[in-house]
Amino acid sequence: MTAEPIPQPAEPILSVRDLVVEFETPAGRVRAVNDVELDVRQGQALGILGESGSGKSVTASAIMGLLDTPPAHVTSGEILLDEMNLVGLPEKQRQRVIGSEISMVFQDALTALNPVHTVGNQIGELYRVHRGMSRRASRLAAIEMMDRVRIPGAAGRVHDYPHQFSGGMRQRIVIAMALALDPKVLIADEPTTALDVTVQAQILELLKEQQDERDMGLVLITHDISVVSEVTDETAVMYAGRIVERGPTRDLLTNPAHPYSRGLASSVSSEDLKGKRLPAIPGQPPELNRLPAGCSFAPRCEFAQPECRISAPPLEEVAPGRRSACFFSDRILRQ
Amino acid sequence: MPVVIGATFIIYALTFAMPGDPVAALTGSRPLPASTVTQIREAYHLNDPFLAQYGHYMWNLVHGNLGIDFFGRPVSGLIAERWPNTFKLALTAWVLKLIIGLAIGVYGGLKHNRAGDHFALIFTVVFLGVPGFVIALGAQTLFGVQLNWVDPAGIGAGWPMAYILPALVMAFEASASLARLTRTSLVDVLRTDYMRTARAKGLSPSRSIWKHALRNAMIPVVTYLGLSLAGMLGGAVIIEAIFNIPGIGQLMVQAIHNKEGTVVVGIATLLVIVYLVFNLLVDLTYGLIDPRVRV
Amino acid sequence: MSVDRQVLSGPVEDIADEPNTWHRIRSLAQRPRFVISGALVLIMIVMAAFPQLFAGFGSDPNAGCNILNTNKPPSASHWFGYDPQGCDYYTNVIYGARASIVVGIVVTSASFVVSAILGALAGFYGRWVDALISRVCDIAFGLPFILAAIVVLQLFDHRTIWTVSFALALFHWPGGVRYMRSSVMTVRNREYVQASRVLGGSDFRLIFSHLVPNSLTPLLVLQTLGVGGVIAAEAGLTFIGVGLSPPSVSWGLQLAAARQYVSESPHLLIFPAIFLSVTVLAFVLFGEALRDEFDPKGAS
Amino acid sequence: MTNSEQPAGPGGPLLELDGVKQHYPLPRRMPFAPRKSVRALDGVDLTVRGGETLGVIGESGCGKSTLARVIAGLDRPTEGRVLFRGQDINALRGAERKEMRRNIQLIFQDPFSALNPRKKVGELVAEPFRIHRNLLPSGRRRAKVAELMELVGLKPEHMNRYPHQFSGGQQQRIGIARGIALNPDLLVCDEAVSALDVSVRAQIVNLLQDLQRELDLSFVFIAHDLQIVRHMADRVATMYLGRVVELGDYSDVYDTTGHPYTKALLAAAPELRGGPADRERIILTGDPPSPIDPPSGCRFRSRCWMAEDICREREPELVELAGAHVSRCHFADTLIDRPSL
Amino acid sequence: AACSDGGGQAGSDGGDGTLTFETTEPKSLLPQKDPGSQIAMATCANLMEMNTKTQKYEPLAAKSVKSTDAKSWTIKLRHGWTFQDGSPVTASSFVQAWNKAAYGPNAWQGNGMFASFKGYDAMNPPDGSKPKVKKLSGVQTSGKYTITVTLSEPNSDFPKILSTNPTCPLPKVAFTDPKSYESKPISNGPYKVVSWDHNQSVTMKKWDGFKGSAGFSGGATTLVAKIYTSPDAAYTDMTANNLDMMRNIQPAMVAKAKSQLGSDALYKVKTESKQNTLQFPEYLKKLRSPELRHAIAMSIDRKSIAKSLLQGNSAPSDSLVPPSLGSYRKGSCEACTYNPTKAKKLLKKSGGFSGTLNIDYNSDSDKELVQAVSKQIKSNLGIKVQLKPMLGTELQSKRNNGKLDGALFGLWGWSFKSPDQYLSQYETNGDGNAATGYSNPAVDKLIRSARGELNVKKRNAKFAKAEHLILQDMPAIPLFVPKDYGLHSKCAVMNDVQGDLQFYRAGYGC
Ligand SMILES: Nc1ncnc2c1ncn2[C@@H]1O[C@H](COP(=O)(O)OP(=O)(O)OP(=O)(O)O)[C@@H](O)[C@H]1O
Ligand SMILES: Nc1ncnc2c1ncn2[C@@H]1O[C@H](COP(=O)(O)OP(=O)(O)OP(=O)(O)O)[C@@H](O)[C@H]1O
Ligand SMILES: [Mg+2]
Ligand SMILES: [Mg+2]
Ligand code: NI
Repeated sequence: MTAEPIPQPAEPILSVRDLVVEFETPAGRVRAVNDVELDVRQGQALGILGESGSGKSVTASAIMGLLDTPPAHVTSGEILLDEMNLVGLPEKQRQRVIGSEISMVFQDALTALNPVHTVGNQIGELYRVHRGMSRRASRLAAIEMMDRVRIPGAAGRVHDYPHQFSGGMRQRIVIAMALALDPKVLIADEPTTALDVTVQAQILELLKEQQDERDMGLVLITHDISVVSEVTDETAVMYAGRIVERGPTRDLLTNPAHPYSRGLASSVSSEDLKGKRLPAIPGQPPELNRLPAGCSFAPRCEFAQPECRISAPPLEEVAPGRRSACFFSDRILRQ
Repeated sequence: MPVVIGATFIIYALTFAMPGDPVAALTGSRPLPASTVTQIREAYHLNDPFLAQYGHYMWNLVHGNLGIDFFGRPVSGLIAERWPNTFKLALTAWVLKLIIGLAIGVYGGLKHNRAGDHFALIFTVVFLGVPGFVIALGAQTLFGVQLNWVDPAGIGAGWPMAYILPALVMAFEASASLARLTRTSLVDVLRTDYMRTARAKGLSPSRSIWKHALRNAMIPVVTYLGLSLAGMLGGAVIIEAIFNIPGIGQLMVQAIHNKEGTVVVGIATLLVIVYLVFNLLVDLTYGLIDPRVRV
Repeated sequence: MSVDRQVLSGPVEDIADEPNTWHRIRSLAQRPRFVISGALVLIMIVMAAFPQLFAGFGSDPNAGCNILNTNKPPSASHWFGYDPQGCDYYTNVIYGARASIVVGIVVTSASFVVSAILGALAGFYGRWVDALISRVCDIAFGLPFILAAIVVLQLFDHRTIWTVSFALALFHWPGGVRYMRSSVMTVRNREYVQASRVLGGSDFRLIFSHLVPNSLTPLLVLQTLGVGGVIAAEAGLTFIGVGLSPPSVSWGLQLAAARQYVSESPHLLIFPAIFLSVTVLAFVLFGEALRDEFDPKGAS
Repeated sequence: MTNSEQPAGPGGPLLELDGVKQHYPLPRRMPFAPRKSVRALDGVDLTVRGGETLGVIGESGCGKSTLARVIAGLDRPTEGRVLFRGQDINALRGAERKEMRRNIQLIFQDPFSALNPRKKVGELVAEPFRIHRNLLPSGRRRAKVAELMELVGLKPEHMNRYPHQFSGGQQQRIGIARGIALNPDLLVCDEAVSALDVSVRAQIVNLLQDLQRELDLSFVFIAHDLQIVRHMADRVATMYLGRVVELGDYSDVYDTTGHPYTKALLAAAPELRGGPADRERIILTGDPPSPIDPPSGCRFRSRCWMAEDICREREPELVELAGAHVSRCHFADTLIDRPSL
Repeated sequence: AACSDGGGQAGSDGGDGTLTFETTEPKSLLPQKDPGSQIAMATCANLMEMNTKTQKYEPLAAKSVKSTDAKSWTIKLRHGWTFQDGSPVTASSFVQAWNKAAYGPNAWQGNGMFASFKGYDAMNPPDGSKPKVKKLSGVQTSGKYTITVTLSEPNSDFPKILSTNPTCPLPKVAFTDPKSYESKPISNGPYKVVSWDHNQSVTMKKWDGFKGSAGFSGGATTLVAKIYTSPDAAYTDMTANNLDMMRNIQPAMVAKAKSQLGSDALYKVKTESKQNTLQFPEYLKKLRSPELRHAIAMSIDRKSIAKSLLQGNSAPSDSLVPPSLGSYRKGSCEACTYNPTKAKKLLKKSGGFSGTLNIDYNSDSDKELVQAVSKQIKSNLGIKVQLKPMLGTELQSKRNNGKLDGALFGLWGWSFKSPDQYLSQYETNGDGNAATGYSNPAVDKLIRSARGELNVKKRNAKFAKAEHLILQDMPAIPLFVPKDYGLHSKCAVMNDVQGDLQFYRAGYGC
């Protein structure tokens, strides 16, 4: 579906600039998100790819303003939603935006729903709080929303509790909640990781379909390359709190410009590799409180040169629409 | 049922094993005349072997007869006279404790690891650490004698005035554990994903706490609450003494002092049953607030 | 067994420093709760073990008394004043720590062990073992504590801190069993327990090597919260006349005796009450700190 | 090699499952109500040959983990037998049972939760030798632990650390070290790599393959990730609602799929499609039926797009398609004939 | 000020003549069943009573109580007295009540008061068998208003016995409908029971039909016995102006009351009627040596304890009877003077003491005092002393069954003022003898003859002689004579009758 080159719409609805998030820990301050920049455009899906701990969820939470301060601090950067800077927005105003203009789907649907309230109540709450609807009206709206995410017999199930639904159904309900108020941007943080293949396919289908239907921006966070390639138009790869590469999904996955993206893309097994060793990125991701100086990927990088250990390469344009943070992007692209 | 039988059996055995001779305690300085002793021992089956005594007691019990004390007063009457007092006291204390403990616990949980939390901790621990009678006497002197807001002793004023002070003291003493439990539970709940969801829905903090956090936080607390009411019903001896509330606790202590087996076992059986009933209520409440355990 | 190094798919990065002593001390310092409460508990324990270190007026709280000094208020030379027997109250309060703290610790640890074991058995085996243990607990819950204590205490000729501890411990454990049982039931199905079983580990091993250590924390917190209650229960026994008796000294005895002098000689009440409260506070804080400490993740 | 037993001949059956059923009774809803049970496994026949890797796929709740537990002897099947080298593992007692334990090991999905968080890694890796005391003099234990840790790519110096101080991949290595410590013949990997990051997953997969080669291990490899299963497995079994519905060489199952369910699974996995247009998407509708009351006849019929009346009436047998490739579908032949549906 | 604003309904309000006093929940309102009951005292007019004004025993319901040999007594009743329901008080009202109380199997608490009556043994066979007779053979009526009583042995205290609760009369209804009678008794005394609110209060009203003189009654028109489970609670109520009278208050409370309520609120009982002793059971061989007992007696610094711990609210005792009794002779207990050096010497002479001296006592009694005494013994004699507090039941059964394991710390008081009430403890099988089991034929003889002596002087001399003999063996060490205090509000004017503080006798002063 992303085969055609995308005509670039001028203005992104959500754009993140130079976002830095730090955590207070017993071992000192750690920088979990470092100078992150992202753009989400209307009707487009942005994938964020990266290993566990690379800062994907923190970025998402920072956008939604869900980080607990302390220990988290957004030390710099701006998050522009339709020109409105969410960083430093007064609490009341933020509450108005969160959940309606921009909303989020979490990884674990089992725990993301409150076990003691009916699902209808939980969806309807949004209408009551943000739209001031009556109990009755909000229930009807909830039923409609459940219908939209294709929960069979929605009217009969509004009064059920989350534990009465299967995992896939719960994820649908979470999605229904996120879509209830027609947000401009939907952030989905690993929405399918906890689900098995068949259900995963259903959910991805649903997300994609809803995105198209509503023409909203979608941020899809995952560490699953195939999911990214399936759903998204653009991809950002994160490593140790930084965006190391950005670009149109197709290009980025077929011809990565950063050694890390390259490692990721090639470590996926394919039929040809049967019986052979998989190409793996050696080593372990670094811990945030002891990031190596310079490029944080350098210790695992086959291209690393002494200079990589001295200064961190900036995220620069390496090809039209492609940005990468590596001194050797050109060389890698050419290979 | 097995619990009731087991408990009465053990209690009966314990009373049987208690030091002293109940008949000897009936008199003052002069031993009772031998014939009197014989008479009493026969009337109360005190000469029978233990199992026979117990069997006799249980036989009467299933026939609704709790026996009589050494002064010929029916035990059921003694208990019936005092039970309402104890019940009023314990229930009032329990409700107050609920309010105080939950308030402090919720406050501490919300201010987790910040100054407010520490303050709540110290507040509760002071009540845990200072002996109950000190607080009771202090409150009695201050509110009963100095300020004269309530009668310092006795239940002449009836509910609620006569019960409010002792109940408050009991409540404060007992609220510490509740507060700690609530706090821990709330801290756990606040960390859950669905609380994050609530915030992601753009709910105000107060709404997300009232609507989403509290009910979940109460789930582990309910068990404790139910059992603590059962405990309060049996465990207010010192408070009853200080505030001169004629209740079960006092009766029990007196009966133990006089080694009046029938009274002791009667009360204890009642308490065991109460305990079981509350256990049941807890289970029901559990189902009420946690849909996951509903059948 | 010989396998080439090539099995390794890459070098393994060093991930964390060895937790050396210095590191530990430094991380301790970052937890003032632990340090303060730990220090307090330690002081209390030392006080219980070696009261003569603290008591300035002789090594016997009953010596050097003068009946003519009854209840004299605190003064420069006798900070805490005198007790009704005309003994230095400071010495008495210090010595009182022994009985109270021994009772507190012995009862708590005894019931800790019992409830840990019973709770673990009930939680692990379930079915009739669970039913049996739970019913026994229910019965023990329903028993009037005073009655039971009286009966148990009369088994002994002399009432010492040990017999009092024994009697209290006998009826203190059932509460813990419940906690332990439910936390064992959650841990029972954890994979590391299964993992050990796959290796052929015996039930004994599963319970004591894996289940118990991982489910103790809630019990630990409960029990440290209960230390104060136990110390108070000792006082309560004294109050109804079946606890310790003089010349033993304990905070419980002191508080019970102080009751009738509250308005005349408040110092009799204040000092043991302060000590008792501080001890309870220390134990509660210590329990919470211990929980953090025992949580292997807490350190990172 | 410390293995005292005769290694099984290549290709000979190491493990056999013979009509294994595992039913978990449910608590009664009402007193005296009929007792229901979850039919987690409902008649499974499988064999694992020495040195081979059997892949098991299927959606959540189909009984994969139960299968792993039954094989590892954690659960005693309600019916049927699990034969290890011809011996029913649940009939063994005492020393023999212990010996069986030694030979079948299980590696869990979540590496962290499979490690006791309160034990140091050294202790954890040494635990097998504590349980099987006679295998190794206690003096040699430390050296052996160091050797094992090196074998799986960990530094022996890290023995004194706690599991949480390792990354997920490293934790899984610890689990593997424990699993191979006793030199087993069969390693059951229940989603052993599912929780790991892509880059680390490749490392662990490589490690497992290396170990298999070096130590002559057989694997039962359970995974969601169809791509990894294809990479690892010699043969693949598809499970649905407690039953094996298709079994065959990996290439047969993946390429000439003989069961609509397998087909749907493969179609749902984006990674196998290579590109959006490569394979048709079959999105299965609805949830799998409850294993408490499975549908009559063919269990898959409620979600099958090919279902006909016969599916309701009669449960299909495992029919041989080609060689060892079997499928439990009335229309298996038609499916094979039209590889792309 | 109790006159200002009373608290609850039972409070003491100015002008209406209501007085409240402290009591525990009565086991029974029958005087025979609860001999110490203040409520029974208020409602019953006995044959003899102490007159508040004269402080002498005077006939009340009786016209006269006479004997020539102290053995057979003739009691003449006043005519025209009635019970509160109007039924007449006759000889049989008394005799029937006595027979019922003296009949062992009824197990009435007042049973012991009839022990000196002829025929008591037949109604209470010592072997424990069921008695065959239901009547005291020594009690006869002649006509409606005359009772003759024959005692088994002469006893000049007999008229005093007639002032105690167990000898109260009972009306017919008490026998025909005992159950309802017990909850609302009808008697012949100055007050009548109006209501009994269980565990809270018993309300009594002044009875107009009472025919006794002012010296036999009090000033309150309404008397309310408020029920407390502990004296502390009563005290608190006192400080809150909700209670008018308390008695038998503990030494520590005396000090407290002085500062909190002012010394005006304290009423000091004029006659000391109680005594603390340390008693030695004769069956304990270890403690048998008189020298040892003397040594112990000497080792106790009674003066200091009395002054400091007891704050002067007790006096050191130097006799086996309190000083208020006629037989008292100052310093009759020579070993009761504090002399640690001599005590040590005596101890040595007695062969020393190894092992532990146990002191058994009721855990409800004054712990601090026992502890102080034990400390004195311990530090001045250098022997091990172990305190053994026990519950009442345990202590009493041990005492009555001869199972004590050490010295017994006890408090003794009289039922009526007579040396006999104290010295009978040392008479074989006498009242209170169970504690020590002390038995000395010479003493028995002296006491018996003193009892039969009608001449007061001679009688006292005989008792004194007996005391002298007893003290040589020292079965009990005199310790203290506590001063008895009552507490009262401004409205209550307390007075005691020869050491007995009876609430119903209080005057109303508002
Ligand atoms: N409350 C916190 N305190 C300290 N560090 C934190 C906190 N929350 C997150 N971090 C750190 O921030 C880093 C980024 O975490 P994040 O959850 O964003 O990772 P992720 O990319 O979403 O990983 P995953 O794929 O596992 O979800 C991690 O190293 C984590 O340790
Ligand atoms: N101890 C048990 N008691 C009752 N039911 C059980 C038990 N263990 C498993 N089940 C049920 O058996 C069925 C199969 O479970 P199993 O864990 O084997 O599935 P799975 O294929 O491993 O799923 P997943 O992919 O989610 O791990 C499920 O419906 C599960 O709920
Ligand atoms: Mg994440
Ligand atoms: Mg599984
Ligand atoms: Ni007045």
